[in-house]
Amino acid sequence: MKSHYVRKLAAVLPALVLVCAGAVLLSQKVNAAGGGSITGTVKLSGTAPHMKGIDMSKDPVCSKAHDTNPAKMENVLVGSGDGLENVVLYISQGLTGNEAPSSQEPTFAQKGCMYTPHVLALNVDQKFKVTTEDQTTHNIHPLPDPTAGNIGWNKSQPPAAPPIETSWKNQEVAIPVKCNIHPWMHGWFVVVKGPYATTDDKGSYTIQNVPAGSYTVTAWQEDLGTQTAKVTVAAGSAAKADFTFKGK
Amino acid sequence: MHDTSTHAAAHHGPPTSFIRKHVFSLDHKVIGKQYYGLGLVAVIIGMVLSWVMRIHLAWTAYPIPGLHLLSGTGAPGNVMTPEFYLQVMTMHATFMVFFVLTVVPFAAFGNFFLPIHTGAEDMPFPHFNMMSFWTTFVAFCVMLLSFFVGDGPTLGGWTQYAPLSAVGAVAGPGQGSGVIIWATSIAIFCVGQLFGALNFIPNVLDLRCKGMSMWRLPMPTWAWFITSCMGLTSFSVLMPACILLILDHVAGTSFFVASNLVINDQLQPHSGGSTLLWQHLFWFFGHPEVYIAIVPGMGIVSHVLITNMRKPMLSHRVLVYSMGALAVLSYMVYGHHMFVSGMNPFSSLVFSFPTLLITIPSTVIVLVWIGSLYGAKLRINAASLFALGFISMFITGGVSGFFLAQPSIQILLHATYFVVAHFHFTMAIAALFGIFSGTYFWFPKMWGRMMNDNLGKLHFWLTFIGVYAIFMPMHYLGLAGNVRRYQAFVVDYMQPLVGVHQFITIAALFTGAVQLIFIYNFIHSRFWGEPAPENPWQGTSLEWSVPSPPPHDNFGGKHPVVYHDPYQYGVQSSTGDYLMQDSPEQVKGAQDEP
Amino acid sequence: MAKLLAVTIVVIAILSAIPIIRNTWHPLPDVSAHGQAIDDQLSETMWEAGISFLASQIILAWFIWRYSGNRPGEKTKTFPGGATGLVAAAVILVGVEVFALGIFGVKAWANIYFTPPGADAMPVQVQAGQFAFYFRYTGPDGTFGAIHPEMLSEANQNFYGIDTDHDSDAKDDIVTAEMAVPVNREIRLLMHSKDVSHSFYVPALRIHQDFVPGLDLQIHFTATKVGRYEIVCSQLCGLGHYNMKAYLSVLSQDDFDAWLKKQAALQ
Amino acid sequence: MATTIHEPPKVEERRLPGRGSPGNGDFRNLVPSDGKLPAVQDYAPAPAKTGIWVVLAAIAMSFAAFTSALIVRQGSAMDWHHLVLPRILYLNTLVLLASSVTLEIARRRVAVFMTGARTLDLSPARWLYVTLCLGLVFVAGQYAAWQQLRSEGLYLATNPASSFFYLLTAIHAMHVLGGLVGLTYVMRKLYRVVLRRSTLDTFSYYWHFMGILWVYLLLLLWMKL
Repeated sequence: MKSHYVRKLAAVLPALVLVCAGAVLLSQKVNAAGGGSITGTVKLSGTAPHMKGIDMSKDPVCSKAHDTNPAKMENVLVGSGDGLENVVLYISQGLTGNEAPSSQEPTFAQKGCMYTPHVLALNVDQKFKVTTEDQTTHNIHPLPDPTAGNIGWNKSQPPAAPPIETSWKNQEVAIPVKCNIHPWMHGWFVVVKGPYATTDDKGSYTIQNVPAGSYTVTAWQEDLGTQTAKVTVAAGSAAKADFTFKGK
Repeated sequence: MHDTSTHAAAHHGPPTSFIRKHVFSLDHKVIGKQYYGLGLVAVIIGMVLSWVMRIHLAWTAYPIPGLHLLSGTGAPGNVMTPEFYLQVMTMHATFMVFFVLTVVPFAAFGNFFLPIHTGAEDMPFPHFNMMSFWTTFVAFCVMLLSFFVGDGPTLGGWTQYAPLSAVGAVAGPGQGSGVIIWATSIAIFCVGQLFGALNFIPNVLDLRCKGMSMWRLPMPTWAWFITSCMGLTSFSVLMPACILLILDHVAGTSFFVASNLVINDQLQPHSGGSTLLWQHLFWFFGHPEVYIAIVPGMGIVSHVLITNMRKPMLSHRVLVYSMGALAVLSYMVYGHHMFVSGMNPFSSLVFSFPTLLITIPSTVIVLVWIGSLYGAKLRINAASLFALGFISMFITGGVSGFFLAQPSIQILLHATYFVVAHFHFTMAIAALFGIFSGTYFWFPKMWGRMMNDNLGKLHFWLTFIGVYAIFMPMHYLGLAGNVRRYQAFVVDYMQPLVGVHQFITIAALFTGAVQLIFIYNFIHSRFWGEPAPENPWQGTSLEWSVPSPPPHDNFGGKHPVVYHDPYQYGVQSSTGDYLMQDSPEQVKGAQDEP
Repeated sequence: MAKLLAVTIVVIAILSAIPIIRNTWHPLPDVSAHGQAIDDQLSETMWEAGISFLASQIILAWFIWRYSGNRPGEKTKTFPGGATGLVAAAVILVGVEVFALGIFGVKAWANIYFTPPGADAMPVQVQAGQFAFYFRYTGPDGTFGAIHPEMLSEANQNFYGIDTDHDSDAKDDIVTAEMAVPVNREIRLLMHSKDVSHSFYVPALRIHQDFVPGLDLQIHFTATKVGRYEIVCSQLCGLGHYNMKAYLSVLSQDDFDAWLKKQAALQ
Repeated sequence: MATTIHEPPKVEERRLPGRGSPGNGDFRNLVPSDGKLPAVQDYAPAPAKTGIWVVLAAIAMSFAAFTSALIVRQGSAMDWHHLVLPRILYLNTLVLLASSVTLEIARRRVAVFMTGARTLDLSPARWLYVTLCLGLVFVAGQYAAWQQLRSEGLYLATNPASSFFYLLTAIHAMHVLGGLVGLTYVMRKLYRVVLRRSTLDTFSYYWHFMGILWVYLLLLLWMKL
C-alpha cells in the first residue's frame, strides 16, 4: 500500500518539475533592453473647448490652495504649440503577450483638491501609490466597468494618512476616479498591457523599450476619444507616430 | 405531574447531558441566562464601539492605538476614516438597540421570570423558546460577520434610510454586502423575537396557576406581556421591510429607489420607488421598538421599588393601564421621526398631537412612582438605587420629548445632538438602569448567589454621575445646532462646540471604565458570592417562594396556588411586614380580592 | 446614602439648568422673517419643560430624602388623594400644558408650510448630491432648463445635467457652488436630490427640510440680515455627510446683482 | 426568612378568586392520566390555541405591511404597469378553499374518532390526505401562474406590479408549504395515536387562515395590479 504511493509520487514529481521548468521558460520576458522606441507628438486642431473654472468654496481648505491660481477643469489641456497633454499612448496590437509590467511605482497624488497627474497610465499589476498632501479628508473612488473584471473601491484618506498602495488586475481603458467629498475632483487610471507613454505639456511622448516589430499604437484622450496608427519599429531605433485630435 | 398533560414541563424532565442542559436547553431559565449572556457580550461590543467614536469625535486627527485591528482598511495609521466612523456608529446602534435593549430587559429577564411569576413550570412551547434564542444568536453572529466581509458593515445608520441603503455598493463602503448582511440579520432577529412573543403571550393568558388572575400578575410580567404584544405587531412589520430591502439589492426591484438617481455619474437602473415608504415601514416598527426597550424597564423598576419601599404602589392598575396606553399610542406617533422628511406638512401636525398625548401616560407613570415614595420605608441598596436613578433619567429624557414632539421646534433640533441626548436618556440609559436594577435584584435568584452590594452602590454612583455628564451636555450641543452623525466638525459654527465634545468623551471613557466594577462584581459573585437564601429581599411574588436558583420545573413538582394580589407590603403577617402571594394566610388590610 | 442621592439629584438638576438660564449655548441668531415664531415656541417650551424637569427632580429627591430607611414604629402611608388625584392632575395639568404648546406650535409651523410663497418670490433651485450642494439661478429668462439625468456629469462640471447646447431655457442658467440671496427678498427654494436623501439645514435661517429623491419639494423664506451663513446636511447620506455643506451669502440687492453677473461670466 | 406554605390546607372557598378572573390552573387536572385514550381531550384553554392566534396576528401584520407598501408604492409611482392576473389563480383559489372544506370534514371526524367510535368509514386520515394533496395542487398551480408570467416576459424586477405579484404569492405559498409540513406532523401524530384535539384545531385555524389570506390577496392583486 505504502510503496504504491511512493511509486506514484515518484512518477508525479518529475512531471511537476518538467511543467514548472517549461512554464518558467515560456514566461521568460522579452528582453527589452535592445528594443526600439516610438515617439511623436499629439496635437489639437481647431479651437480648444472651454475649460470651466472650479468653485471650491464648499471646502475652505481647497479654495485656499487656489487663492492665487484659480482651479480649472483638466479634461482637455492644450500646451504650447497646440500640444495635447495627458494623452495616453499604448500598443493595442502586435504585442507578444510576454511583456513584464513596468517595475516603477508611480504616485497618484491629491494636491490642492485636484489629482496630480490627472491621468495615470499603468500596466496590469503595476503597483501605484495614492497619496494626499491636503489638510482635508479625501475619498478615492475609482469606478471600473464591472464587466472588465476590475474591482472598484472606495476608501477615505484623512490628512497625513499613509499612502494607499494597490494595482489593477485587468486591462481597462480607462477607469474614472473621483472624490465624493469634493465632487469636482476627477481623474483617470489607464490600465494597459505592454509599454506605454503619456504626453507632456507640449504634447510629445516617447514609448520606450519596444521590441522590433509591427504595432498598432493607440492614443487615448478622455474627451476626444481614441486614434490609432500603425508603426514598424526596428531594433534600436525610434519609430515616429504623430496624432492630431480635432477640437469640437 | 401528568404525563399526558400538554404542559411543557411534562414533555421534558431535567436534561442530563451538558448540551441539552446548557446549550440547546428547553428550560426557560437557561434560555433567559443565555439571552443575558448574549446581551452582555453585545453591550461590551457596543460600548467599545462608542468609545472609539467618542475619542475620534473629540480628537479627530489623533490615532487610536490598535484601531487597525478592528478594520483592515478603515483606519489607515489608526486614524479613523469617515466611512469607518459611520460603520462603527451604525453597529453601535444596531448592537445596542437590538441585541441589548431588546434582548436583556425583555427576552432575558422575561424568559427567566415570566413563567415563575405566572406559576408555570415552563413556557408553553419550549422548543420555540429554544429556537427563539438560537435564531437571535444566529442574527447576532451574522451581524458580527459584517465586520469581516467585503468593505465592512453598512454605514447607513440603524435607521437605514433608503435609497442610501437600497442602491448598493455604489453609494459607499458597506452599502453593498454590508446592507444585505444587516437586513438579513435583522430579519432573522425578528423571527427570533416573534418566537419569543409566541411563548410570552400564551404563557400569560393560559398558563397562570390557580388563583393567579390577570390583576394578580406582578408588574414586570404585565410589562413583558405588553411588550410582547408590541413586539408581535412591530417585528412582523420590520421583517417585510427587510425583505423588500434585500430584494432591492439582489433582485433588482425598485421598492425604495426612485427613478433617475445619478450616483457617481452613473444613472441607477431603478425606477419609481418610494423613498418615504422605507421610513414609514421602519418607524412603524422603530417607535414601538423604543417602548419595547423601555416598558420592561418600567416593570422591573416598579417591582424593585415596591419591594424596597415596603409598601404597594399607589395603583397597580393605573401603571398597567398607562403602559398599555404607551403601547397603543406608540403606533400612532411614529411620524414624529419624519417631521422634516418631506411628508405632507399636514401629517406632521397630525402626528404631533398623539406624540404630545404620550406625555400624559408617561407623566402618570412617573407621578405614580414618585407618589408611591410618599410615606415609604425606602431601603437603599444597589437595586433600589438604580431604580431611583431610572426615574430620574426617565424624567430627564421625558421632558426633552416636549421639544421634539413639536414640528416647529424640530426645525431647529431635528437630527441634532438634542435628539441623541433624548433617546439615550429614555430608551438607552433608562433601560440600562432598569437592566442593572433587575440584575442586582434578581441575581440571587438567577445564579443562587448574592452580589456584592457595596460594589453595586459604587457602580451606581459613578454611573449615575457619569451618564449625566455624558448626555446632559448633548442637549446644549443640539440647541447650538450641532448635527449628529458627523465624524468630524468642519462646519464653522460647530468649531466652538468641540470643547464640549471633549468633555463628553472624557465622561464617556470614565463611565465606560466604571462598568468594569459591574463586570468584576458579576463574575466574582457568580462563582464566589455568598449563597443566596430563598427570599433575600422579603419579596412577595412567586419567584421568592422557590429555592435560589429554582429547580428544573420551578416549583419542584408542586402547583402553586395564589391567594393575594402581588404586592402585600406594610401588613402584619406571620412572616413580617409582607404577605407572599401563595401564602393562604389571612391578614387584616391585605388586598386580595381582584 | 439616600440623603446623598437626594442632594445629588438636586445638584445635577440645578447644574443642568444653569447653562440654559445663562444661555451659554443657544441657537444661532435668527436672520429669517419666520424664525421669531419658532424661537418664541422654543422658549415657551423651555420654560414649561424646565419647570417640569426641576419640579419633578426636586420632588423625587425630597421624597427620597424624607422617606428612606426603616423607621421603626412608623407605618407606611399612602399619598393623600391616591392615584386618582395624581392621574387627574397629570391629565389636566400636563394635558392642558402640552396641548397648549401643540396648538401654539401650529402657528409657527403654518407660517412656513401652509402659506404659499408670494408671486414675486425669486426661484432658486438647490440640488443635493453626495456630498455637495449646487445651486441654480434662472438667468434673465426666468425659467430653469430641464434636467437630463443621463447628461449629469460631475467630471464635466455639468452638475445639473442640463443641455446648454440645445435647450434654450438652460442656456442662461447659472449654476453655483455657493448660494447667495438678496436681503429681504422672498426666495422660493426648489429642492432636488440627485442621489440619496439629504437635508437642507440652515440653523440661522430656521430652515430644515429633507430632500426626497424622486420628489421635488419647495420651501420659501426671506432672509432679513446681510451676512454669510452655513448650509449643512443633516440627513445621513454617506461617508462625506459631515463635510456636505455650503455657504449662504445674504447680500444687498446691488451686491447680489454683481455676484450673479460674476457667476454668469464663469459659466 | 420567609416560610412559604405550598400546600393550601384550609382555605375558605371565598378566598379563591371568583369566576370573573380565574387563573387557569383550575383546568390542569382535568386530563385523564391513564394515557390510554387515542387522543386526549386536553385542558382548556390550550396554550396552542392562543399561540396560533399569535402566529396568525404576526402573519396578518406582515401582510398588512406588504399591503401598505403596495399602496404607497403604487401611489408614488409613474411606472406602474397594469398586470393581468393569470387565469389559473381562480382555479387555485377553488382548490385552496376546497382543501379547507376537506380539512373541516377531517376535523369533525377526528372529533368523533376520539370519542372512541373507530370505524373505517369514519377514518379521518383519508380526508387529511385529500387536504394535503389539494394543498400541493395549490402550490403547483401557483407555480404554473409564475411560469405563465415568465413566459410573458414578466419577472420579479420587470415592474412594480410584477414585483408585488411574485412577492406576495411566493410568501403566501411559502406559508402554505409550511402549513403542509405541519399537516404531515398532524398525520404522523394521528398514526402514533397521540394526536391532541388542540393540535388539529390549531392546525385547522392556520389552514383556514391561509385560505382567507389568499382570498384577500387575490382581491388585492385583482384590484391593485
